[in-house]
Order: sequence, then structure tokens, then C-alpha cells
Amino acid sequence: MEYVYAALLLHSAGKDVTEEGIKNVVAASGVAADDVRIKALVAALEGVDISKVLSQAAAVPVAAAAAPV
Amino acid sequence: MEYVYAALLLHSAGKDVTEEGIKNVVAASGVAADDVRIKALVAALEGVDISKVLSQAAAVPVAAAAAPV
Amino acid sequence: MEYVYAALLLHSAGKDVTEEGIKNVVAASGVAADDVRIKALVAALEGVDISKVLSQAAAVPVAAAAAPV
Amino acid sequence: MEYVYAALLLHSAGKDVTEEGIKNVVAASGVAADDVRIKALVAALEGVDISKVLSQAAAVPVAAAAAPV
Amino acid sequence: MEYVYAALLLHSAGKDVTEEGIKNVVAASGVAADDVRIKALVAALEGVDISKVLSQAAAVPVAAAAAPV
Amino acid sequence: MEYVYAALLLHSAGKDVTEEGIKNVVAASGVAADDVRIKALVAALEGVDISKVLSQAAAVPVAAAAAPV
Amino acid sequence: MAGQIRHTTHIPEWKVKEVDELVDKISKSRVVGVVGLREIPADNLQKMRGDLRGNVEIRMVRNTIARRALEASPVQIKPLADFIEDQTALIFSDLNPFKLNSMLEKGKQPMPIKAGTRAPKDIVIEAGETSFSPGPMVGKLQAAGIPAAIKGGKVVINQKITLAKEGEVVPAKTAEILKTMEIFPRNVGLELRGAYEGGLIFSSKDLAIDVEGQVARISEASAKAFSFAVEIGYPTPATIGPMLQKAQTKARALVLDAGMIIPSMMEFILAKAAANASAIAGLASGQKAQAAPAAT
Repeated sequence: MEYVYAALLLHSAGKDVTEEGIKNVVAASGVAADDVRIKALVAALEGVDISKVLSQAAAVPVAAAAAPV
Repeated sequence: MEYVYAALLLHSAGKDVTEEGIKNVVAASGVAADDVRIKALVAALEGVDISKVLSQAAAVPVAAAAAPV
Repeated sequence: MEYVYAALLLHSAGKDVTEEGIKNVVAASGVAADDVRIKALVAALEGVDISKVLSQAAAVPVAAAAAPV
Repeated sequence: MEYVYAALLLHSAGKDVTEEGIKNVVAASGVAADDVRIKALVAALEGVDISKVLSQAAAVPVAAAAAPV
Repeated sequence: MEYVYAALLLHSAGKDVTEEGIKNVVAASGVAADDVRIKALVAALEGVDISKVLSQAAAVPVAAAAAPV
Repeated sequence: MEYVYAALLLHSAGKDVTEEGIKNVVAASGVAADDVRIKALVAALEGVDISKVLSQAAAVPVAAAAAPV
Repeated sequence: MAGQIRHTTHIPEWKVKEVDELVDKISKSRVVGVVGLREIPADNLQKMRGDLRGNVEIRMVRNTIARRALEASPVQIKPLADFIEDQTALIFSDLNPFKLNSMLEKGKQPMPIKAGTRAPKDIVIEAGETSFSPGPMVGKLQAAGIPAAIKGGKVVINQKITLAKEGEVVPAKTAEILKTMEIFPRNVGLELRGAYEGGLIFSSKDLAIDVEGQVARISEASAKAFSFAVEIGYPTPATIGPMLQKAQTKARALVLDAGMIIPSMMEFILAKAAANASAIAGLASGQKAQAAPAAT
């Protein structure tokens, strides 16, 4: 999930989720960034409204998470 | 959430979640890292088994995510 | 479950789930495809709307997944 | 999801989940296999204990699925 | 459980659950059928709507299954 | 499900679950036994520890069965 | 064996005739049963005979005669003689033994329990209002260990209490108060101890129809068979749906666990990453005590 976290970090920091951005962030963690995975991620995120997905995800788990306690 | 994503990125990449690590990752995204918040996060995660917390959190979103589809 | 995965691969690839299709896919994985099991699977799938079945599964786990945590 | 199902088919058939294996299986379904996606998928699976992930995922849906039948 | 499975087999095959039916099915498995138990089973099932019982049994596990995980 | 019930009847009666056994039991119920379905079932049972799978399956229905009564 | 010894002794003519008649009756009946008559009030027995007429015939004969008749009958019926002891009668019916038994059960009459006898089942007093008016009754109830009080001009039992567990000896005080409260824990009537039908001997244990138990077993067996079929991957119209769903769930779990980049799964993947982040954020914001980290 490194790449996904990197993408969310960028999004959360108000930056565009670009190949370069992800690469920099992942590399900063000390692992070698895999270009293929980064390309695949950026391509897959094209057209995805990250803010919307996150807000929907946030809404549901609150309720769902209540039960497990 | 930048700091949390940075911590998860490190954890996911198999690295220790340290102040320095988080700082590097956040900085790589292009935003200025706030030392106090990083310290607070690392302090809070001290002694926490992140993998375990995530595996418990995991059950929910798989399902939760189903709705928006 | 090989045969079921093969059926879902075909479905996911937008292909019809036929005996021949399953046979080809399973064989490509390097195991001998068992005609009888393929026939039984395709027979059971007759009249089944796979997309609908899969979308129903998505809805359920929301609740189900909550308890086990 | 074609690639994931291909990976699961290989795993379920007791084969190693390799780029070549996935490529063959996906191709057998009649769609052109995309090398980049396959590479990304295999990279993501590195270090993942597939059997473990699957066994943890298994418990819920079997039963959950009962109702719609 | 032989007798119960025999009754379910008959029901599933669209046959009436009779003493003779159960006896034949159990005997075909190669074990001696105990007439008293068969009679007791048939007497208890008299007036029971097996289809209804089964549809209720199917519906419940959705929730029930969550626990064992 | 006739064939499954027949297989479980045989197992419950302490007999080996063979094609012939299933065929005999299903036939005794008064329906024509379908070889393809029998063969597919026996193939699916290969290498399966029936008692073990049943005991795992047991957790669900025991609870589930309580409700309909 | 006892019967054989008797054969050597002189048997009065009337007895021989009675035995012969019974043997004939036994041979012509679909079901022959042995019933216990202990403690049945005479009026109840009369009523039962009336209710059962047409379906069931009760023959009250001496045990020695009944035994002799059974022993002179075909070999499969003979074991019924083992059920003859104490106050018994033979009954004959065309109903199957299960129906006969439930008919006799229905004819039973609730009776007070006697001091010093064992409770046939748990004797439970439910909480709630009683029909007693305030007075010495409250004290009597309390003395018997029943938490009674006066509320709103009525004698009320405050909480449910078990006065005697099944099999426990019921003391005189308890028996007395149960009688006063008109709680009759015993069912007294014709007790079908054993029955013969079509070559089979049924004991009272065989005859108690356990509808709930059998229905539960059917449910359990079908649910088990269903889970089993899904688990082994045997496709039938009933199992194929769950099998597909199970495969899909596994595939999704793998995608999420490995963080695979699958275009159709991006929303799931982002949602999972976000949920993971909220779990960690929850911990970080000092909510460790709450086990549901995602909830914040």
C-alpha cells in the first residue's frame, strides 16, 4: 500500500497526485520506488475524485466500526 | 492526515516509524513538516502494534467500500 | 476453486462463461482441466446473472464484517 | 480484476504466481494481457502470504451469501 | 444424522418424506435402517413445512456466520 | 443438493463417499442419478477431509438452527 | 420363564378363556400398548375412556393375565410383557403408536404435587400479580420462600423464582403452597409405557415426538450441507451464487491486502487506506482506550 499512502499524502497535503510526486514521497521513505506501480496507480486514479471517495469512506466506517468494539 | 499517511507509508514499506522518517516523507511531498505534530504522532504510536491495529481496521472498509460502488 | 476463478476471470474480461472458455483458462494455468467439473459449473451458472450475484455480495459484508473484529 | 482472478487461479492450482503465468492465463481468456498491469500486480504480491490473506477473507462471505440464493 | 440427510435428500429430490422413502435411501447407503427411528422422524415431521424450515435456515446464517470468524 | 445430501449420508453412515455409493443413494430416492453431477461432486471431494469441513461448517448452523424452531 | 412355571400349575377355566380372548384381540389389533394407570382418578379414567372411544380400547385385566396373553402371542409382541408392572392395562388401537401416545398425553390432567415426591420438571413461579387479595396469604407465600408483597391492593410476586428443580424432592411446605396457588406440576393420566406395531416395539422414549428437535436437526443438516458444498466448491444452483461471492471476496481481500492497483477497485483501495489512517489517527488523538479506532 506504500504507493496508495503516498498518493493520499500528496492529496492530503493539497498537492497533485503525479508520478513524480509519488516517486519522491516513496523514495523518501527509503525504499526504491517502482516506476511500473507508480504509473499503474496514477493511471488508475485518473478520473477518480479522491476527496469524494474519502468522504464516503469516512461516513460509512464510523457506523460500521461501532459494532466491533 | 499527512503525518498519518507518512507513518503508514513507512510501516507499509517495512521501515520503522520514526520522527526522522515521517519528516523526510512529508517533506518530500513538498509541504513543511511540523516537528511538534510529528513528535506527538510518534509518541502516540510508541508501543502500538500498527499491523494489529490495521488488521482490525481492515474488516470494516472492505465492506464499507462496497456501498459507493 | 480454480474453476470458479476461471469463470470470474472470463466474466471480468467481458467474455461469456462457457465450458470452452473455462477449459482454456484453467489449462493455461498449467493444470489439467477436468471436463466434468467444468460441465457442472457451467450447468450451475445457467440462468445466473453473475454481475447481479456479485453486487449482492458486496452489500452484505458491511454488516457481517462488523461483528468478527 | 482479470489479473487478480488469474493470480488466484494460479495460486489455487498450486502454481507460483508469476508474470508469465498471469499473462498466459489472462491471454487464454481471449483478452490482450497488459504487461504493465501484470508487473504492477506481481510486484504488489511480493512478500504477501496469499493463503493467509485468503483464509482470513473466507469466513464471512460464504454465509453472508446464503440469503440471496 | 443419516435419517435426516435421507429426509433432506427426498425433499430436495421433490419426493414425499415417507417411512418407506427414508428406509430405501438409508438402506441404499449400506447400513441397516432402524425402523423405530425412521417412524419417529416421519411422525415428527408430519405437518412440518420442510421448505419453510429450510428457507429460514438459509436466511439466518448471514448474521450467525459473523461470529465464528 | 441431492448429491451433497447423499454424500453426507454416506459419510454419516461411516461409508466411503464413492461415485457408486452416491449413485445408489440418489437412485433409491426415486430420481435418476446424473453421472456428471456425481463425478463433479466426487472430484470436488478429492483430498477433502469431510469431517473437518463439516465441523467447521457446524459453528454457523447450530446457532442458525435455533431460530426457526 | 415365569410363564412356563405357571403352565405347570392348574389354571382356572375362566382365566384360560380370558387369556384366549386377549390373544385373539392382540392378533387383530394394529397397535397393542401397555399403559400405566397409577394415581389416575376414577373420574378421569372414565372421561378418557369416553374421549378415546372409537380410536382406542382399554382392557383392564390382572397383570398375570395380560402377561400370559402377551407371552402366548407371536414372538415379536412378547417383549411388551416387560412393561407390565404395578397398575397396568392393555390398550388396542388402529392409530399409529406416535398418534396414540400424543392422544394419551393430551388426555392427561394436571395434578398437585405431593409432599416428599420428586418434581417432574422445574417448578417455576413467575413474577407478577396473583389472584389473592391482601391478607395472611402474603405471609404464607413469604414463608414458602416466594418474594411476595402487596402492591396496589393486590398480592404481587416480585420476581420469578424456581421453587424446585427437576428431580428434587418437594418439601411439604412447598407442596402446600403450590396447591394453594393452584399450580399443578404433574400431568397424570394413561401412561403409554410401550407399544407394538408391525413387528416393532416402541418404548415411551421412542414415542415422545420431538418436533422441535427434528426440525432443528433438519435445519442444521441443511445449513451444514450448504456450507459444506460451498466450501468444497461443488456448484449447484443453490451454491453457485455464494461460491462466486466467496471468490470475489477473496480476490478483493487480496487486492486490498497487497495494495494492488486495480482500476475497478480504486475506491475500495482508497477507502481502506483512509480507514487505516483513521485507525492510526484515532490512536494518535489519544483515543487508545476505545477499541474502535476507525470511529473517530
